Amino acid sequence: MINFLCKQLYIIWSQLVTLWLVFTHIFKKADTVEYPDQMPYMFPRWRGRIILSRDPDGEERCVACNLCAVACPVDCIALQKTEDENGRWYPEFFRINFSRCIMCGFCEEACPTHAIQLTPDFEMAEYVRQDMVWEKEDMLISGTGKYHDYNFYKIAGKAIGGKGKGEARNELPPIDRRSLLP
Amino acid sequence: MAKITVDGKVFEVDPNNNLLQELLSHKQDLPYFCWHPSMGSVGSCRQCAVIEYANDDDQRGRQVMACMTSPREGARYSMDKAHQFRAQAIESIMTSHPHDCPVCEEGGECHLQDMTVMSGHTYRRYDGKKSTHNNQNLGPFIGHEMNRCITCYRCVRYYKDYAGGTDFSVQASHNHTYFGRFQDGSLESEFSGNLAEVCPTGVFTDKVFSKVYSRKWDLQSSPSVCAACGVGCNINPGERYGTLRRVVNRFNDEVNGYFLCDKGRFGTGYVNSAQRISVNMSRSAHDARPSEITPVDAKAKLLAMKGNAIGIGSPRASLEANYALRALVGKDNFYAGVSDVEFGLLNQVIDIYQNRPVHIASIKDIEKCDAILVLGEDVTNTAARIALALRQSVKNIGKEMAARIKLPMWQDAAIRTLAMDKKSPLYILSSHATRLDDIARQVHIGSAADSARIAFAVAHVLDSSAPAVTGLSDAEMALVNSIATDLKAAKHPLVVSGTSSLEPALLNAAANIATALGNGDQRGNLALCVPEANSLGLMLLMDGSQNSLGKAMQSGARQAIVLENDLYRRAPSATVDSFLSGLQQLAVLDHLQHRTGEAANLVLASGTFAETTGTFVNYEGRAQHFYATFKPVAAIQSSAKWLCDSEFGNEPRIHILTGGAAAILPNGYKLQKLTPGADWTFAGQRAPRQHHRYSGRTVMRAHLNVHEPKQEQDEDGLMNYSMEGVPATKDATIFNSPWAPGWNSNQSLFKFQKSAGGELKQGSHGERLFDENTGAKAWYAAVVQQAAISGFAQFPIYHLFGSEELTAQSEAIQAKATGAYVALNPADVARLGLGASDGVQVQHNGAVPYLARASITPGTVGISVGLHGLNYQNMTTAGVSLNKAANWQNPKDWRASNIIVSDAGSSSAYGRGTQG
Amino acid sequence: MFEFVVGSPLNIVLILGAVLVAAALLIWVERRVLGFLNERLGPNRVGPWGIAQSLADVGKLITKEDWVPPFADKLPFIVAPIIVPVVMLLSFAVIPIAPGVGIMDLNIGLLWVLAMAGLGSYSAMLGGLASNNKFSLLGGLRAAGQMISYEVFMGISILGIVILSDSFNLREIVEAQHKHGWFVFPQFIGFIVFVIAGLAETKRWPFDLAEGESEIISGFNTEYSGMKFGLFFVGEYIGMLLLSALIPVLFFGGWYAPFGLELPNAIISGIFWMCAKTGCWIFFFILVRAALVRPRYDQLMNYGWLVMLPLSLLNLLVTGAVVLAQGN
Amino acid sequence: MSNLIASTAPKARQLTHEEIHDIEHEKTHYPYAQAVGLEALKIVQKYQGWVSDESLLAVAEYLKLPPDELEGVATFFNMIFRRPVGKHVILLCDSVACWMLGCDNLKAHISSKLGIDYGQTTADNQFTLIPVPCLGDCDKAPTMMVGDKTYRNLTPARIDAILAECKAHG
Repeated sequence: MINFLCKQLYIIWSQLVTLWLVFTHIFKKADTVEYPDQMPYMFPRWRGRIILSRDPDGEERCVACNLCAVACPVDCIALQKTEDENGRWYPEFFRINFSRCIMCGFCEEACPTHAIQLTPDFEMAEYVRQDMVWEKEDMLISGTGKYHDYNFYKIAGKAIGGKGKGEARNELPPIDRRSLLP
Repeated sequence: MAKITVDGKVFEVDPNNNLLQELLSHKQDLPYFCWHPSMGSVGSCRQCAVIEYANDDDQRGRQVMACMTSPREGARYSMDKAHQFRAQAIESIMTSHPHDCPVCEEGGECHLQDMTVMSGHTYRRYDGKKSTHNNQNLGPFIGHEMNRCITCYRCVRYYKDYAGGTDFSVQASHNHTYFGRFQDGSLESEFSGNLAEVCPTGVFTDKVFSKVYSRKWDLQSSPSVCAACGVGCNINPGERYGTLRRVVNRFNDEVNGYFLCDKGRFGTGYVNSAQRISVNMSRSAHDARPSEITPVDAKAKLLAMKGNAIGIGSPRASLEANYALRALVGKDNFYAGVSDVEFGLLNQVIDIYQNRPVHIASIKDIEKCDAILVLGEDVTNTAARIALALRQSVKNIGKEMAARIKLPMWQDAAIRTLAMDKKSPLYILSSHATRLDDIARQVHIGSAADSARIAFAVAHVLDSSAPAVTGLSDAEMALVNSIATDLKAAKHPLVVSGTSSLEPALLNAAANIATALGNGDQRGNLALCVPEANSLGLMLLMDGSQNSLGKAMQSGARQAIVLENDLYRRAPSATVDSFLSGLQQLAVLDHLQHRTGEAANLVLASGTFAETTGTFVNYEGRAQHFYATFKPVAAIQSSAKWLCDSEFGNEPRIHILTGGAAAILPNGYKLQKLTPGADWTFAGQRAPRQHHRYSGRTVMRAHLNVHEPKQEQDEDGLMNYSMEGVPATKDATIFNSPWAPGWNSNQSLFKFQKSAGGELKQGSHGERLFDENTGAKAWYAAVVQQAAISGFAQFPIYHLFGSEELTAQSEAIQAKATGAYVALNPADVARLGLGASDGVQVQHNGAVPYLARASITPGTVGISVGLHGLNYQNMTTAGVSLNKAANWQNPKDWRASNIIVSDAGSSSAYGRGTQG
Repeated sequence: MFEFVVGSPLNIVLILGAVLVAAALLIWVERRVLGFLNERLGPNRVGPWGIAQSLADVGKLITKEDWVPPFADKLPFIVAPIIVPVVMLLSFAVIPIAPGVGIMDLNIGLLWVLAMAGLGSYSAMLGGLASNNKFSLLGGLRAAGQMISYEVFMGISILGIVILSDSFNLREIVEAQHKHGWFVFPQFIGFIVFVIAGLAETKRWPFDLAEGESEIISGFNTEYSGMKFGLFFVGEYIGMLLLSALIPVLFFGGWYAPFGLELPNAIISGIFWMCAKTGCWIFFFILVRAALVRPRYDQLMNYGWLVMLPLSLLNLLVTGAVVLAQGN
Repeated sequence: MSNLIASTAPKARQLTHEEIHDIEHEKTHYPYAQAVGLEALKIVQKYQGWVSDESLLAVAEYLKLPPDELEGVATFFNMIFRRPVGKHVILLCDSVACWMLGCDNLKAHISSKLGIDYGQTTADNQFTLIPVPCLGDCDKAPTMMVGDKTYRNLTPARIDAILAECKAHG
């Protein structure tokens, strides 16, 4: 009985402490900021609006490998591969349905060429849902985004215009199978 | 059976097989590259290493390659202990592998990717320079990216040793090793497309697919059957964004096994063609302006013709579509949409299959045969997959020799070395040199009638009760005797013939030989090639009726429904013209616009094989079911659905029509076994057409409307147009794209087979409609009709690329095809006074270019069939007169370089034989 | 007529207006204070400091579609939201604000308040039942059970005051406190029970089980939207205002200033102190909302019948005994 | 089998009578044309110095072998030259024994004297320098071969003499 009463008293005490603690918070500075009067600093790795970047030579980085599309948990990326006359792959179209996108960043993780990147821009509300469907033209930026030096085709063995066989990083010149040398 | 222990687990294995194959049969994940179920072992890639222990006390063991090891009874092996070796082996293989998986067509279904992960080599330590290679242009079908090569030698073993190609080899040595041609140029083999599937990585890729590339997991696919010829290979078409992207092989033990021909693989471009009929059109009179009508109106107009119209069926439409037409117009008004000659020939094929004691040879049977006679059929061009099978059957002599010295059958290199260029006997009787001549023991060039007489004589020699032939020359009798001797000596003799030579006596003679080869319970093997995917299905639906196309044209009908058919390819142009102009109402259902369609008042857009579900009956009477791969635009429907009367219900499902056809066909009940039933589900769900990794569902159509539509429904049942359901691995008939955890490439197939390389767990797809006749031997009279010839005697020449109506409309095929031409002996060329760039005026037809071929008998002319510029149906049996064409200029589509023949340059090809 | 006499039209208009304005303002005050308590800013965009937020809300609610679900019982569905603001306003009639400031000087004022509060439960009950929705039904049932139960202890808890002041008239109760000192001291238990029961009666946090958005969406008002929902909302705030005004009247000396901090004018002083005391209680209720967690429904009922009822009865018993003893 | 109309690819040349004679002679030793292929290439190299595309096609045509297969043989064997070589082919051994005894210095010497690196031919078409893994004369290393003759225990001075001799005779 004493125990019970003690317990009850403790419960009441704890409620009062709670009230007091919460009350003290009224004198603390607000943690929130007055967006949009006061723009918050967004970290570079913030997962916001998706862009497609270009390599240091100014060419589209996307090689239409479809890995972002398959990594996407909400299946909101669709693209079609095509290639130029020199064998360079690029997307014929690249479409993201941002009304489905959950900004998880898996596409960026999956991208082998650093083409698709998430940016700190999070302000992408639209009045019409159809406007949330973005095509390549809407997403392609003129810069390299977060990764400045990477150039997939400079490393990959595939020959493209301006880079023949054996001219990629760490490659020997193409073998002449009729060579006199053993 | 032997018991072995692998890592403590006990397996029952076949000691006659190699250890790798047996472990795979037990669904163990043992990496490999160079081994292929169809090509045996050579032990070159060092990936399937295992440890073999000498006895129970042996703790160290020794490393062996599983593919080169015969399992010993009671032996102990370890896969785990060799894991590190395999990882190192693949690491060295990968040192020069280019960093280009994202831009590789193989990525995502790459055996090398799978094996690299499986072997545990996940991090590249080598940072030295990579060796590189220049690529070759291998023509319109196959792309080449030599940097990716891991020198497993599968390509050259397939292309040269398996498919008999000669223009491809392995060159140089060590890290210079190069797989390619002597010079850049189109691969000549008709089976080059399989390189893309055989290559475990991305050296050889499907160039046609690459233009519209999608990853394997993004392709919506369904089990299907090739519609390009009468062989009925099982294929697996893949669709994305509403267009057909590619075709890959679908394993069927009994039919195509692991390989397809290039026509089947690359010939489906017409499905996406800009010439597709994609709206339904109607007009009041022949010369009025057509206007687009809704599907509902179109169907109403079509069904309004019921009772007044005759129906002309199609050998390239499904059994169901033909049946629906027959049900609509009635049996008496249903006519076969094949030429009158072909009508007779096909009826004859059915008669032989039903009434002669022969064994109808499937491709699997053909590959087992050890003595073959090819009668007047250019199989490479009319039924290519059979030609590939024949190339295997001539290797059986090597297997026999190997068996004699107890060499295991999987010792590929050893058996080849043992046999050298010895081949099982193959005789070819043909009107011109064919692509199989290089493996033939003897080739006889002569008219189809000549060949028939020789063949009748062979039958008589084999069985004296068969009718005899008189008047053969000594040389011909010598040939007859050697054929008969070889066929008689063989364990599995085979006769291959077909309808393409248009000679009825040839079929009779083939039947007589096959009958004569029968001995007790064993029956002679006979394979009769038919021209189109459903030629036999259509003829079986005729149910004995003699309604040929000629009869249809004389029937005086005022209304006609033409199902998937261009009548100008079936009958002389003048006859068709007068028939069509006599019609008041002509309805044409087809995929592509053609001359018959242009004359129609009502044109209905009908779905191709890729958009419809149905059944084809192949050359051996095997009914095979195919499923629509994707749903076309609303205006396009399957012919069967267009023709469905309300008596099949308002929303008829295809199995109702299949059931209707089953009531007519012999052994029709077997059609019900083709599917697990229209309302089949597994765990309450249908099978999915899409891979479980299918991407882009919520955005594919978002540019049109962000609000996603309901998933497409397949009213025919069994399969969903979605990812929902249990992957179609539970039933062979709905087995599409093979995939197993860790096995993303087509090599995962062994997980679904009873034993690696063997039958699918669920059995083989397809039901043979003809029972084997067990009656007494009966003979066809040795009568060969020969009309009096004036001018040149003509014979048809077929082309794999171009002769078939639909595939000829595919871009990839057109790159390998040519326009129409005639082929003449050089002597005749001189006699006609033809210069190098002159044309030939063909009687009843236009002027065409010519080709001089040494193998053609002087006085005869080979006339291309189906190629643009000539109508073979216009020819008469009374011979053809040829003249030099005036003011001739070769047409643009004349590309002689695409014509690959085996007799170029040889001065005389008469009886040309290779050393046996 | 326009004098500060209880019941004069001036009084009626001013009090009615003040209550409505205060209730509307409360919506903003509560959100703002809650914001501060949560280290947020709260609504601050409309007008200076966001003071016009309630206007914006009202504008929004009024312009919303006046939607009645097709499956609802029309008449009770429409009547239900009207009940609660009306009865709460009627309760305000007897609240004494200052000498001469008030609408009614009823001799059974306390009973009137209890009666009106009892009627208020019909609002939630009818709304919940008429909505024809499982969640609303649950909410309605909870509201009815909770309000009727706590009404009992609420009534009993203030009987001690009636005994002490010998009157049901609220003005007389205030006057009695002026004479004897604040009733909160002799009636501490009654005060505690009254505050808790009052919270439950107005369905305020932490006793908002009738809405319980984490379980039953929004309880009895799930199906409500637009101004009908707004009426529930306003009713609730008037209820809160009423409770906050009633507590000073009953326990803290009403309009009389504490510690002799009387302002010169009796009326102004009365209004000021009444408002100040009411404001303190309003703040307290907001603090409770920010700090305390919602009990389970069974806990609520157990607490009511097993703790509050005995406690209030004990309080009554002791008060009665003491008064009897003193009187004798 | 071949394409009827050849593209820009090289055309077969006519084999000389000597070549045909020698090939016919070799044919009598082997049962299959395939096996004669390597010998025929060696014969052509003997007369032509190296195997050009035209020569290779000629052999292929003569033996009725696919050129692709012959190319496989020709490129596999290092001593079949598929590129033009000088009059004298210097095969300098660079395997272990020769390497230990300083073949690198000899190579530098030859290179500086003739101005050619491995695989190159002098401007006057006299010499081609090719490394070879082993000449089987390790006990007399370093060694090299010029034409058919093997030279042992080489020194820069000896090499000068050998080269001069070759030049004089060639």
